[in-house]
Amino acid sequence: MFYRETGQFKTSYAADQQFFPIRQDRIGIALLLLVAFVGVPLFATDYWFSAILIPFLIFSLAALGLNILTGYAGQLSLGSAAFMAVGAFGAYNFILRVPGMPVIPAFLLGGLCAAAVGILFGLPSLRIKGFYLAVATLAAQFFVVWALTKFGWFSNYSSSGVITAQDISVFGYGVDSPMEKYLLTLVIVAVMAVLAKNLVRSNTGRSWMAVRDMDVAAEVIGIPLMKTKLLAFAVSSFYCGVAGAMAAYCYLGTVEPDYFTLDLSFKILFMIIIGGVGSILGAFLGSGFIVLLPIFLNITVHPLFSLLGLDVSTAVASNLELMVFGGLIIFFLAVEPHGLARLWQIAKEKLRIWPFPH
Amino acid sequence: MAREIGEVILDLRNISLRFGGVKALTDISFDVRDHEIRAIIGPNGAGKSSMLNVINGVYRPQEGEIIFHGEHRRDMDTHEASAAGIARTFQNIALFKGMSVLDNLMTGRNLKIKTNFLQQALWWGPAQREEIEHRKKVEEVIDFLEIEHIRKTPVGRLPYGLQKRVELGRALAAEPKMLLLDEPMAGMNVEEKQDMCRFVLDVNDQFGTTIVLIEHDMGVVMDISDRVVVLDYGKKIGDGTPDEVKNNPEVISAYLGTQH
Amino acid sequence: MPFSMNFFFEVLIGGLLSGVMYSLVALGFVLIYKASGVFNFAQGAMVYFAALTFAGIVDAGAPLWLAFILAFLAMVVLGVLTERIVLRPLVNQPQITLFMATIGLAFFIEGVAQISWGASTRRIDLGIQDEPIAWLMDNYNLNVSTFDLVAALIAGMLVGLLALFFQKTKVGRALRAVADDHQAAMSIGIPLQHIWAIIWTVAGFVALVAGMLWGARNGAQFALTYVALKALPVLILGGFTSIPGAIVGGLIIGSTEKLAEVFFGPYVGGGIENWFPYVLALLFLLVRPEGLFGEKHIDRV
Amino acid sequence: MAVTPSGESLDTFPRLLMHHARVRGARPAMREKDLGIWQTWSWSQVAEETQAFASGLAQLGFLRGDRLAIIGDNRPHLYGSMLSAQMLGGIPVPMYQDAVAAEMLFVLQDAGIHIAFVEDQEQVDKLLEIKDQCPELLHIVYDDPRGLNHYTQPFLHSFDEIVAAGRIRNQNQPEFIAAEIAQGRTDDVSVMLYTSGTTGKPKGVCQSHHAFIASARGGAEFDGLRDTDDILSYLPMAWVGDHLFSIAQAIYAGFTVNCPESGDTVLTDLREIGPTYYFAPPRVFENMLTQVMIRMEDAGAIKRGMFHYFMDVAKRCGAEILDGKPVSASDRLLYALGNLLVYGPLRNVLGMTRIRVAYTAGAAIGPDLCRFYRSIGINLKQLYGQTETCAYVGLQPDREIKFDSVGKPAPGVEIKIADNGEILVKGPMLLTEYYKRPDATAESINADGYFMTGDAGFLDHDGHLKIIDRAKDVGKLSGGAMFAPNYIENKLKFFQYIKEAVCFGHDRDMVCAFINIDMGAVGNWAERRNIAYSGYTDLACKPAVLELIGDCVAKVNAELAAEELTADTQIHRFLVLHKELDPDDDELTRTRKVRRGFIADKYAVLVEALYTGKPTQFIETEVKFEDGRRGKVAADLVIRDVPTYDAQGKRAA
Repeated sequence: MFYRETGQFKTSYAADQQFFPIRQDRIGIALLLLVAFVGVPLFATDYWFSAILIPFLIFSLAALGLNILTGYAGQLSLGSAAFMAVGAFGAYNFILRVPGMPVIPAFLLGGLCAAAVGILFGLPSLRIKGFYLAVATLAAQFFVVWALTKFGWFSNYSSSGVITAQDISVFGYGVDSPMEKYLLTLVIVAVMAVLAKNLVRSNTGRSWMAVRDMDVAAEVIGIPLMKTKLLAFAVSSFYCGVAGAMAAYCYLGTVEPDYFTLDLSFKILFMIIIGGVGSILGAFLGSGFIVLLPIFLNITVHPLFSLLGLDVSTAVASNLELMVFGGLIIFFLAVEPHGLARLWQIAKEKLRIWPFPH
Repeated sequence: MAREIGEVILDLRNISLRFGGVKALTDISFDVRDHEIRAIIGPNGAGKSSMLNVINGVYRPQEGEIIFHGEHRRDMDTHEASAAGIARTFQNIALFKGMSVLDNLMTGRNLKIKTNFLQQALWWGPAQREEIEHRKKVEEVIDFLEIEHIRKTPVGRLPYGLQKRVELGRALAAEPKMLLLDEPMAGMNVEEKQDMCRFVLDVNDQFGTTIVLIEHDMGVVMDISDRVVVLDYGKKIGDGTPDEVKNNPEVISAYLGTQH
Repeated sequence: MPFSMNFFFEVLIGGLLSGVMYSLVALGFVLIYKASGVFNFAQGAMVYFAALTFAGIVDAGAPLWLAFILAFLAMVVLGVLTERIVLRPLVNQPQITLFMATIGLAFFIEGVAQISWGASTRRIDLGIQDEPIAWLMDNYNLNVSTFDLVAALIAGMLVGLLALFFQKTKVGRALRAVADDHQAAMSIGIPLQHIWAIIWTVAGFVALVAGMLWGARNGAQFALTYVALKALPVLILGGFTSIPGAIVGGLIIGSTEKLAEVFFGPYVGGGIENWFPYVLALLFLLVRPEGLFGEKHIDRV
Repeated sequence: MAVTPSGESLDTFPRLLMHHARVRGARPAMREKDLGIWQTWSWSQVAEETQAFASGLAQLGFLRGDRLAIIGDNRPHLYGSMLSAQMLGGIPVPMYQDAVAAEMLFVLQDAGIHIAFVEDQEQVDKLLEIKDQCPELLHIVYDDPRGLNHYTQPFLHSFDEIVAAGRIRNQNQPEFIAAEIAQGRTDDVSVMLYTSGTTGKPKGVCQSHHAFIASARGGAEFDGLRDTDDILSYLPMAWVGDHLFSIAQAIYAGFTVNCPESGDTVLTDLREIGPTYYFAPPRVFENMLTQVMIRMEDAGAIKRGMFHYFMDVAKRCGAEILDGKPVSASDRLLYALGNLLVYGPLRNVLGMTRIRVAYTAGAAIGPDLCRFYRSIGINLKQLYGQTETCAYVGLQPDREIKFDSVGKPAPGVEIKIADNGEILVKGPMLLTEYYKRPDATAESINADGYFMTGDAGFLDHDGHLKIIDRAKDVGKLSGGAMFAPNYIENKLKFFQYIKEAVCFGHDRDMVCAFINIDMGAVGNWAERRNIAYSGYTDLACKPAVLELIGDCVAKVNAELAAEELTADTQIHRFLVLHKELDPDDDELTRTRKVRRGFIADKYAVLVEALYTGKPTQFIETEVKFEDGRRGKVAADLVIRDVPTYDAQGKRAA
């Protein structure tokens, strides 16, 4: 309805291949960025930053990483949390052990460590597919958490295995308040989302999708399977690693290896299933959904139950959450396997041809 | 200006291929000349697709020798084959279902992409220039195959005949020297077949592409191919011009199903 | 630690016996995988649900036999509902989608189990002594628990029972037909949905037995869901479609993880049985992706 | 006449082109959807390329006064070649691209074509087919080389080859083209357009630069056309309307001509370009409306309800708001809401968001159709003219729209109504002559210098011109009432279910009609009622369809009854034809006008049946298929009686 595309014609391939070929989308995204960078910092409270916005952004980044691997390259992974852990502990150790290590390069180096681990555990993908591969990533999940727990060096021999993120600063500005951390996270996530979009719209992304859709045909047209799959593992783990580092430094402050459990991996998997497999937007939608759902349940279930004269313990609430998560996953897989992103896409298609139905 | 058929560029000698205990191909020799249209025919299960799979390295024969552009080798490798300009289509359409027609065709050009993934992540600059350059080539293929109207449609939504055409397009996008077509006209109606025949002939004619094709429609085979090889139960039973093959008693009996 | 042959055997036997339990869980996977091509990640949650239900009913004062029957009925309901709500809408979806759906199912079942019975650990007492078998202790100085042996026997009987069920009953034969070819199964006049429901029920039964045994050993607790994860490497070793494979795989995983933990673990700080089976499975996959008893799959193009 | 700073007057198209290249050289002159994007030529590029092509043509031996045949779809190179020919003082002769070879033969011979510039292999093949019969045809130049690389004929040249040769020549003789352009005179013939001719052989209408520039200037000033305007050129280049809009006005005002990717993609391309200036014959607007209604039928109940509600609002006040007439505040508010929810999006999906001026001509447009487009905010107007008058006689001024008129006399045009009702016109836009047909020229222009349009009409008291019918087609029923078949046919064609209609009645006691149903609309209607059908003929014979059409005819009768002049010409009987009328079968002209006389002869047996009261009639007809094959279509047609009404709207019979 609000999409008025008449007269938006393209006279060059560059214009045809831009991020948002439709002018209304460009306006929309510009407004969104304006709100995120200016509007939110003006109005949001510390609670909003620390409990909702920062985790939302960080999980979006992790989901983006998993979506690159699972959604675009078609390789199922149950070990996203492990790669986040590598990123977190990697960044911690770089800052700890390299004097004067700036924080953003440390995040990136943490991501690179995760990428290296990702490649290692991605090696089996050359011979195995589908949920067989899930086993390889499970191995990564358990092995990494085990190694980080067992080898004190990683946590600088902290007795509890917990690391405390050092104070950080970017270009001399201290990043202390939740708002500053939010802005740092936002910048990194935005830039990495742009890079991811660039990757998936160029030859790298097409090769991933080719391998995902039909690997034999991909091989026959000259796409090197090994390189393509390992690159997907590397890039995906890099994204998860950076997300892990940011989780440690911008969100949690103190972390232990046991934070990065299989459940966290599942949570990220759920984000992409609900948000949309194979969609950059889906990573954000899924993350937003999963971050907000418990809050939503909290504010709806309690009044609902107390209305019925029932007292809801936190245990029941968290179990309800489990059930809702599980139910939603099944619901989305059955009804809309491409998740919220597809729903948005369908809505957009409808708006573009409004008032016609098809 | 007539099309000139050149030297032998691909020579398969005594190829045998087994899956476990099953013999798919037995001691088959045949050659392909530059610029020709070479048809492989035979009843179902004769080993035709296996033959193509041997040529581009999907299968590796247990015995035999492949001489490609004068180079002797035991077998082909898919990557070497594609790098050497061998492209193909599949009997059961092997398009990338989740991608648009344009993207499918663009994958056909992957071997010609020079930028690395870091440049592609940054996009603006070399990667974009390269992307545009390849887009132009792909658009020419789209124009050639007359599929402008479905350029941005996901291939999964296309009808069968168009999918076949898109798959040919993906192969053509690679600017192949040799094109292997596995039943390009199977399941098409008369009109679609005519179009496909025209495209195959045009490819051969305009770009000088050597074509090896498997086809069931005898009319088509006899019309467009220069030479025909006939397989039956994994063995070669005939080889020659369409007329020679048509009059070969062994071929006739294989097709009519009489006892040997 | 000085290497003692005796100790080695003790660990081995202990490992083999816990391997039997892995086998039992893996069996549930294989049944469902064979019949419907679904890799049921929720098998662990089913074991947990079964154990918790059984323990809960017993705690409420019911005799063991009644608790067993009621818990079994609960598993039947669970199986039928799963078929209706999860499998049917997802029919013809890629395997990987079904797999992810069962992850969702696992979460759902875990939530249901804990809301119904509470999240605390419940003890299960089947009346079997968990004491070393005196005869082995006396003659060979081997510490083998009676309970483990009985559990192994029960598991063995269950496998035998399943084999009979598959070979001798009409339903069993139909199930095997389904495993081979969905079309063929439908042509013999059995609705696919019924077969799936039956299979899920059988898998529920297996989960119940496994849950009772595991629960009696370690208590009916959330950790049971992780047992299911151990079944994954078991299946990779044994092959996804092979019942003997599940048994052998379970024994291998059970014994090697214990041996590795005891003899290799101390050098790296212990706790390696968490990941050892996966790494073992992974290495095995690289050598023989189809598993010990699986069928080799050739991609045709 | 505009004059450049150097004192040169811009009185020929090549001079105008060179002027644009100087003044707005970087602005887009033409675009074409090709290889996925809108390839763009700036004015300076067009000037350079057309000069190169002109030199290349000269190299081939193209001389002053020579005719250049141009055959193909709307392509920038083809448009450019018109200017190339004009630069050399030659005359472009655009021809209908969908004509078969035999039909082209006459024009090629009549115009004495030496060089033909054609689009592609298809056109080359046609010319090769008849080349032996055209000894004067010396060279064929083609634009698209696809499939032509094995053609070895020495007289075949590619566009690129000619342009390359021309560039070299222009380098060596930089003053050549400029000198040629300087030699051009404003009274030179700028183009020859063959009238499709409802009767007899086509005639080449010679129009001078002066005539077309005058028409273009009149139109451009009338509607305020600017160089920022965009037009989508998709109608045949041989048709005078396209020449006026895509060449004369575009080159005069300097706006951008956009060529669609192919005939199949016009609607998509329309949406992409979003022209500001648009032209389409009534049938295009009709089809578009039909499509809108069909597509809305499939919408959900709420959306459909909303659509119809706001369409009613638009019907009530939309056209008035566009015309700036007083409308109540509440209606204005509702209309604004409707604009947000329905009209705006509708204009968008139709590709009409940016349209400032849209014209229709070529046939009468139903008032309701016109009202529909105006009511949703599209400034759709009618114009009137012939090939002989540069399609420029009457124009509807903004805000003075009368749905049943074709507007006021255009600037510079003088209109007179002859005693027999025929419209006579005079002005700068009149043709120079019919090529090699002094007899026809003399016949068409009377002693006072008026061109006889052949249309019957009158000027109303506001000075608006109203067309009744072709002058020679206005007949009389045997009872003496005036019978204007076109008028009735247009009323019938306003129904979405009726595609064509042919009425008979001259010298007879009553009016009867042949109907062609609209396959799309009726097919859709049938599907929604679960009526299965195998094709046009089958569908046309369904009793339910006859019922449907019968209702439409009855409604037309009611309308006819309401007017004194037409009350006696209500349709008494009709039949639905078993095949679609087709230009390939000579039943329609290339511009899709019905050839009533031809049809009456061809289907004499059906006409006979209508008037003798027979309930059914068997008919078999030979048809030409697209691929050139021939076949037969046969059917037993049912003839139905229709109720007629008296002036009070009561059922009379």
